[in-house]
Amino acid sequence: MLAMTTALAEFPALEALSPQTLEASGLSLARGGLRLVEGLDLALAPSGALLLTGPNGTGKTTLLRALAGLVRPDAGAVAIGDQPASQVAADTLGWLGHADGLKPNETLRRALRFWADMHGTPRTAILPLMRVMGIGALIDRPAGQLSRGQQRRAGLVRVALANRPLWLLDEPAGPLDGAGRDRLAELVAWHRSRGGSVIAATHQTLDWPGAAMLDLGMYR
Amino acid sequence: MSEFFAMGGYAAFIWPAWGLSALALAALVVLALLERRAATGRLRRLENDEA
Amino acid sequence: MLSYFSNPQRFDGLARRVIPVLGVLTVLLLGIGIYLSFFGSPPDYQQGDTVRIMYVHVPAAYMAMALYAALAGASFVFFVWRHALADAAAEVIAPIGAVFTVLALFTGSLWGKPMWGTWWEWDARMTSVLVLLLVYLGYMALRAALEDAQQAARAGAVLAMAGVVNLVIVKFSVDWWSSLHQPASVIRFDGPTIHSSQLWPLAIMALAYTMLAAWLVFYRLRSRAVIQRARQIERRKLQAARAAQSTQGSGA
Amino acid sequence: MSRLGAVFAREARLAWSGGGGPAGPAAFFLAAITLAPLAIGPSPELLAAAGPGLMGFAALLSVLQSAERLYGDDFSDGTLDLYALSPMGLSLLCLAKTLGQGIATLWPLPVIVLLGGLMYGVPLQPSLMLAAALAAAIPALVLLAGFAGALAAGVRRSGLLIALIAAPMMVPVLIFAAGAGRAGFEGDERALANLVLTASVSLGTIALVPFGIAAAVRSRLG
Repeated sequence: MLAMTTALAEFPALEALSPQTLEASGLSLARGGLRLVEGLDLALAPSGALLLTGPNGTGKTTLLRALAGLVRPDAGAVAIGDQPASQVAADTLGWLGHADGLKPNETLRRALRFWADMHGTPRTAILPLMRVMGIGALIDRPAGQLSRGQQRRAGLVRVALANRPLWLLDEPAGPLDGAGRDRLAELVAWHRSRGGSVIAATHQTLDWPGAAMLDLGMYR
Repeated sequence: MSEFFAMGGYAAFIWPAWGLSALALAALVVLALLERRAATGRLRRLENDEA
Repeated sequence: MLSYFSNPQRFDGLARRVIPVLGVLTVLLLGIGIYLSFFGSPPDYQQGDTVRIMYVHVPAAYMAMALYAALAGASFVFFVWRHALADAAAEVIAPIGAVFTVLALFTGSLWGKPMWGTWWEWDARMTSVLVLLLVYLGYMALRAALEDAQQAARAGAVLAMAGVVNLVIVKFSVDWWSSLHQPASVIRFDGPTIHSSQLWPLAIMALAYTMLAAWLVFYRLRSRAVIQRARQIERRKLQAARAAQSTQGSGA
Repeated sequence: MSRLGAVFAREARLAWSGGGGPAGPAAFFLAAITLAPLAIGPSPELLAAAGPGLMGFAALLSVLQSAERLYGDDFSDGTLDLYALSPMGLSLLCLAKTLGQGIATLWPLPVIVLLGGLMYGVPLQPSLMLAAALAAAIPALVLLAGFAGALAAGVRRSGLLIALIAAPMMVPVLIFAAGAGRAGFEGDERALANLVLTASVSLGTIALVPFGIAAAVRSRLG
């Protein structure tokens, strides 16, 4: 089962999260005129986890982007707490898209410092989180010189640095190796232990304890 | 009749101006009609395949 | 009212009745306009017969601007209320507006040659119409460059609305610019004063152009509705084929 | 306020280290100034009269030349998603970002204009006026290039599309900035008026265009 390679104590002490519920009702999404999802309801309580599965092109990414307020759904609404998602997204969401949002010629130190400052998280939390994801030694390496897996781990560190209760992760484990997936599981466990919740679109099986599953193939 | 076409000596400007306008407006109409015919043809072909 | 016509079937019903009416009006008004332009009004005491070019130039320039205003209005409606019909209208209007702009430029040049002696006079109005043409081309190029129809619609709407603000500032700056080479104090000669007998052909032709533009827009909107239906069938066939292929795959 | 500064500094640093910083636009501007007389002809009076306007136009082209990098990379590497979801308002963020990159890459242009003034035989006073007008115009030029860049982000070879979209919008600031230089050269007392108009257009774009850029970004992220 999950080997707790790093004790929980390794995680930095961040400001407490304000847990949020996420609720989508009667959601219908289309892309390029193609109906993807019709009448979808979804709810996520604090400390909850939800895995979105289904073959390619069934709308996992579009659904995540609609939950984040980046895409306006054709019908239905997304609410975080009791407010529309698009209004409170900045204060409640940690986002990891397909791309990691790293600049090739910018070192991880500078990039993560920038994002820590933007979210008001102390810079002292950067290195511990990088060690949790096993990339502590790469802090002064420009992102362009990292492997896809290492960039993905850096992206996950950025999400953790944002210190927001609701994580939306698009294929978080995509380029990760076995060790990477274990560290991702630990990060998510730590996040959920603080009252945070997570929704992840994924192809691989992620054995996150107690995670609900939602197969989008059924919602066509 | 011919002095009408002379247009007070400005025939070389007036008739091209009107001719060009007629040509442009006619082209707009014809292109719209062609666009419509192509669209309906395409739809009819698809509906026949569907049936 | 707006949401009433956003439903495709209702719009089709409206368009089907409006198009023939507009067609008849266009033909009628053009007939009267042409008659008045050549037989119903005297040559101008200053320009002689070249004033007859004004009867095609001014309506074209007016339509070029009116259609851009319509394009920007439709874009605003789409941007705020997300009506697919408003986006379709904006997309359909653009090329028509561009053709009227080019027509205005050519007829303007043909009118300018006898009056000012040059094929192109960099005066404030003509220069603004030229910039308007660039705005039309920019809008159409942006929509063509974006494959995703949804993004093309939204980005196009943002550009069209920005274009309105820009054209107002351009008009001022071009007026300022064209007055630079003359001392500002001289009152610019502002083209022929319109004699009442010249007003009728001009007004009738402008109305005829407006009816024609409306006919073109409604007619092309109906064609687009047909194209949308065809695309839906094609997409359904594509989806069915992909589903059949994946069940076959998993079944084996 | 620190977030505004953080974005400005990051984007300025990225422009400096990533895209070669000011080298691109400066080299393009120098090339344009060098080639133009070869096309116009060597006669001193013509060059001096055409100099200010020509340099204003070359500066506009230099801004357009580097416009693709303003939002193109951020669109493809996922940064725009993060900026749209950041706790800072997107339009304020786009203002800081665009000005950050713009100033980091375009600051040499007014300096080169002084050099160009000498080459074209434009006296020092009008050259200074043109340099001032160009410096006043840069915020407007780069914000409008940013707006066009955000609309065309992610399009292959979007440089041409950005130029076509931005050109009509740059007409007013080009007229006033080049007008200041030209009026300065002709000793026309409206040189200062042109300079003030250039500055006012820039202030207007700083106030309005960021909202356009934010709307453009959101339209492309959806």
